[in-house]
Amino acid sequence: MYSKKVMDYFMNPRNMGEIENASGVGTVGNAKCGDIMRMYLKVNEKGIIEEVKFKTFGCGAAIATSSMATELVVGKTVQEALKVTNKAVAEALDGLPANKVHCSLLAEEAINAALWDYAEKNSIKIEGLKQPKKDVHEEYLEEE
Amino acid sequence: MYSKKVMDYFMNPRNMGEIENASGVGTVGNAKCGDIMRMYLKVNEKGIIEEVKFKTFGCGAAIATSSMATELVVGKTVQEALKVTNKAVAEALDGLPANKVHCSLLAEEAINAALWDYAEKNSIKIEGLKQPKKDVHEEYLEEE
Amino acid sequence: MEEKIVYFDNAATTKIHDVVINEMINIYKNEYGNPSSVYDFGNRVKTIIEKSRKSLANNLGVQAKEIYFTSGATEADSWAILGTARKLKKKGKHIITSTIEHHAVLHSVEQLEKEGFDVTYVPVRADGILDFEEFKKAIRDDTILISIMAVNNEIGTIQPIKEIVEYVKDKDILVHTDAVQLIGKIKVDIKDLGVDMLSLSGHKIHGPKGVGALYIRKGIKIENLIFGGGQEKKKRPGTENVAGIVALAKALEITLDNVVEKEIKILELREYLIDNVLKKIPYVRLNGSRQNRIPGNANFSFSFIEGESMLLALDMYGICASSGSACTSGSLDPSHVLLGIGLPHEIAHGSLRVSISEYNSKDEIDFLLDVLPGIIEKLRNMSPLYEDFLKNKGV
Amino acid sequence: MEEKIVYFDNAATTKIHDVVINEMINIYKNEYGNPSSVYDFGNRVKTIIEKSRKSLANNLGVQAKEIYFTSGATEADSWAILGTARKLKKKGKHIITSTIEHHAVLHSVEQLEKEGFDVTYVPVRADGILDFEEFKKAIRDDTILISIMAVNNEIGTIQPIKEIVEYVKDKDILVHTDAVQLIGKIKVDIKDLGVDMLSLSGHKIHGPKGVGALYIRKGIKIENLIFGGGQEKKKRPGTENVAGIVALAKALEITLDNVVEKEIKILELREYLIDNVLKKIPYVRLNGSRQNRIPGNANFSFSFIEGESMLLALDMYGICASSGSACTSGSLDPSHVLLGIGLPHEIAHGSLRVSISEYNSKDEIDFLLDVLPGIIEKLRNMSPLYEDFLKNKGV
Ligand SMILES: Cc1ncc(COP(=O)(O)O)c(C=O)c1O
Ligand SMILES: Cc1ncc(COP(=O)(O)O)c(C=O)c1O
Repeated sequence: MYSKKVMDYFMNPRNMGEIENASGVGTVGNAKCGDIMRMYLKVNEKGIIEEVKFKTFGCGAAIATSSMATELVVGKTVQEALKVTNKAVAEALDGLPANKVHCSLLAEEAINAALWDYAEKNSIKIEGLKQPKKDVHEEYLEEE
Repeated sequence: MYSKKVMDYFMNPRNMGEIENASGVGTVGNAKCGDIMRMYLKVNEKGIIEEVKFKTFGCGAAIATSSMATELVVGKTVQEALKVTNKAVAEALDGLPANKVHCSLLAEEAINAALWDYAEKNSIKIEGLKQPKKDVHEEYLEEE
Repeated sequence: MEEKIVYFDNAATTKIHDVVINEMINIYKNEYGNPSSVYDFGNRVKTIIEKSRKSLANNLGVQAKEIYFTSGATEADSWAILGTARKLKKKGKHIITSTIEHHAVLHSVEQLEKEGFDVTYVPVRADGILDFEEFKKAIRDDTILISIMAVNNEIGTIQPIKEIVEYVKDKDILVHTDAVQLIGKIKVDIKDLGVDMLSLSGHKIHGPKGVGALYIRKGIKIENLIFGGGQEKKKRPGTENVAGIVALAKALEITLDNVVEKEIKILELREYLIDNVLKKIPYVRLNGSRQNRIPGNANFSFSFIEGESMLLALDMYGICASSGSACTSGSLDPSHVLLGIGLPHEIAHGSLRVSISEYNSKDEIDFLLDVLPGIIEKLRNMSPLYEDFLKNKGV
Repeated sequence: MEEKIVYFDNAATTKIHDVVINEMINIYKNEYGNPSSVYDFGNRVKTIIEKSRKSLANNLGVQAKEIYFTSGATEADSWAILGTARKLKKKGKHIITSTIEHHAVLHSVEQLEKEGFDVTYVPVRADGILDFEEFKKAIRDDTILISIMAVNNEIGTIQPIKEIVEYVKDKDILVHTDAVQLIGKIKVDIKDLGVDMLSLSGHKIHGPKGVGALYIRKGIKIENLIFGGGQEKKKRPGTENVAGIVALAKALEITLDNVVEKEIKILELREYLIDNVLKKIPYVRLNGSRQNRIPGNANFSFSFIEGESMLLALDMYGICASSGSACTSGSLDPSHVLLGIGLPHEIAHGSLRVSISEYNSKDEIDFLLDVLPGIIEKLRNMSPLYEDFLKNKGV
């Protein structure tokens, strides 16, 4: 079902955990759909994401995509992080089964939500950043 | 499907053939249903059936039942022959598959038809003998 | 090449008995004739089928002519429900089922709704047993069919089929039961159970996939689902799956052999598992009545974690188990059965079904008990729900 | 223990290729996991199924996702016909088929007649090929479906499917073909054939009984026949007959291997048989076009005798053949196909179908040619019809 890479990131998730006094925290998804992702960001004064941590309630793909997403954004500027798409996450994991693509979308949204939180807390406007939808997951499902 | 006895009477039919100048000949069944039986009887002056022969167009059961019927009536009086039922024919063959029971009925009717012919030719009335139905076979099918 | 797996998903499908495989091989190699043929090489295959039908019927306490072979229980359920309703549509338009049926039943009655029938879905109690009062209230003058499963496939709860039959015995209502998860667990006497129709499946009783049967009580006429030649008295045409039929009958025979001893052993394993899981792991619940459940089934909900990730982690140890039902995997909905017994979504998502068969051992249960607590802990540590829970608790 | 039978009933069913049996054994022994399960032991079975689907699709020139596995061609035919008509009932109520279809098609359209549809049965010519002029006349504005078989199972005649598709290509009419007797005889490219739906069966191509497939062209939506879980994209639910699916794909692959050479050999055997039967036995006719027929089929009518007795007599020599179709044995009606080509009842009753496969040899044909004349003569001598005939001729 899953690629070796997905299984690796599921079994040995990188950057799992919390960040105390994070610059931004975002939580997306809902229990109804069975996936909740939370992202913690630490952004330094140069606007570079120094540290990312995640916590995820969800399937193997949800855990792997969140972990992969943290790796893809760490070290990047906020602007660069915004450009990390769900496709990039899925590709970095050597692909996802069709019915699990929504997990990568959720990871993208989690990053976005954490950045939104960071922007709000610091009253800064980040170009291209959209307000997190209340429930990205369900909307995705309807589109299907 | 068939008992050993049926197969034996099918492969080695007893009394197959014609009787020249028969005392009575009866033909029953029709090509539509796939069975036609013809019985030849030779009845002697004492009213005893001295010889019986048959010809049959039909399935294995049709051939075996006609053959068995000839054996069951030969040597009998006309009255006794009338009492040979289809059940007796089927039993003598160690039974018939459910969908082949009509063959034994046809054999009974063939004997009856030959006796009717004998009675008509000799202008005698045989107690219990009924005029052969035009098409016993089809009627049976409708009853089913 | 036998590999080491620890197979705890016997409610999804089962290992085929070796004897059953050998019987199939014999059919494939030596008895490939067409059962409908005149010559002995075909005709004797008909005899083989009828012997199997007789054996299956004997083991179910019914007559051979009341058994119709199908391609599985999904077909049997669909046939029983659609065939009965379509046949009786002039008599009535109301059908009763439960909220925790298998999709083969649920989606069949949904189809009937599209065809103009009215369906009542009777709820179950928190313990996963049919709410009998609600069931009684559901009965109407135009009710033609009741279809309630004998044993639920996810939580193993045993439904009161005999009571249902008893309750409607003076009414002109047909009763069908999906007995897929019951057959093979005890010796079922269908006449005693009293239902009019009953579905079963080969691969749940150590037979192959793709074969099942529908029992239809003598005298009951339902519409065909499939149309064609003269097989199965024209009611279920199609060249017979001979190897499957032989295997189904043989599988039931072998599975029922010493069934009481086997089920006692299975029950002991399960009770040992449940006791230890409840003892070793916090924030867990057993789903469904502990008493009124089939011996081989244990179904837990572990709070704060999601089922699939648990299964994947178990799979790393070669342990096969399930979450919800196998048929709905790939879907995002949590089990309708767990929601049906009143679980909230996030709890329903964290379920684990361990289904035990005669092929399992105590060592295997111990192995599961060894690895499971660590897996649960690891996943909880990853879970934002657990994080929130601990914070709220003030930890 | 191999016994000596001479098997000439390959249109009824076929010997399973050894390789196919071995593949099934492997599935039964080692791959009994549920394809819908999360863990690898189940999930890898899903991969096995998808590999088989791909292989089957490749060998038919279509996409994997256009293949749906069924319990056989009877189900596939029923599904295609009932599923299409019920789906499109608001669009139109008229269906076209032929008088010589298999009962899986005929009884399905009869069911549709009961559901309010209108069916036209296009006749065939004396050579057993569809009367194309009548076919053209049958088309109406409200025609929604045409179901015509690719090759007839009794007389082996090849029907003009491509021409049918071509003729209605500008019309909004779906075309289904029962290709059970075509598949495996040549490499069929369904895209080239152009039909919208096509049925096939495993046991006619040296695979097992109880598995088949329906090709449904991408984009076409038909109603389910069976309702349940998520298998086959929810269109044909039920736990998959994994061994059957693997076997079906493998059987087609092996059967198509060197198919041209095989069929040339088969054709030579058949022509040799026909030449000699017509030469050695009087009052015989070949049923169906000699040119437009599938290589393995020969169908004779011997005047004055009935088919079953011929088969029984042949069976005494271990020769397996058929009369009419196997499915209607036990019935008293003569073949609707032979009546359909205009034979009178008594001639239709005396038919013999010899269907040849790659496993037959010239020696076997010679053996048949040795014993058949004697059997025919013996039965004719027993026949009152022959007696009358000879008397009328003045012999
Ligand atoms: C309760 C129940 N009913 C029906 C089915 C369907 O059976 P099958 O897989 O034979 O179609 C299953 C298993 O999948 C089941 O557990
Ligand atoms: C032309 C044709 N269609 C359909 C069928 C039915 O196939 P199955 O036996 O797989 O149901 C057969 C054979 O029985 C056939 O020859």
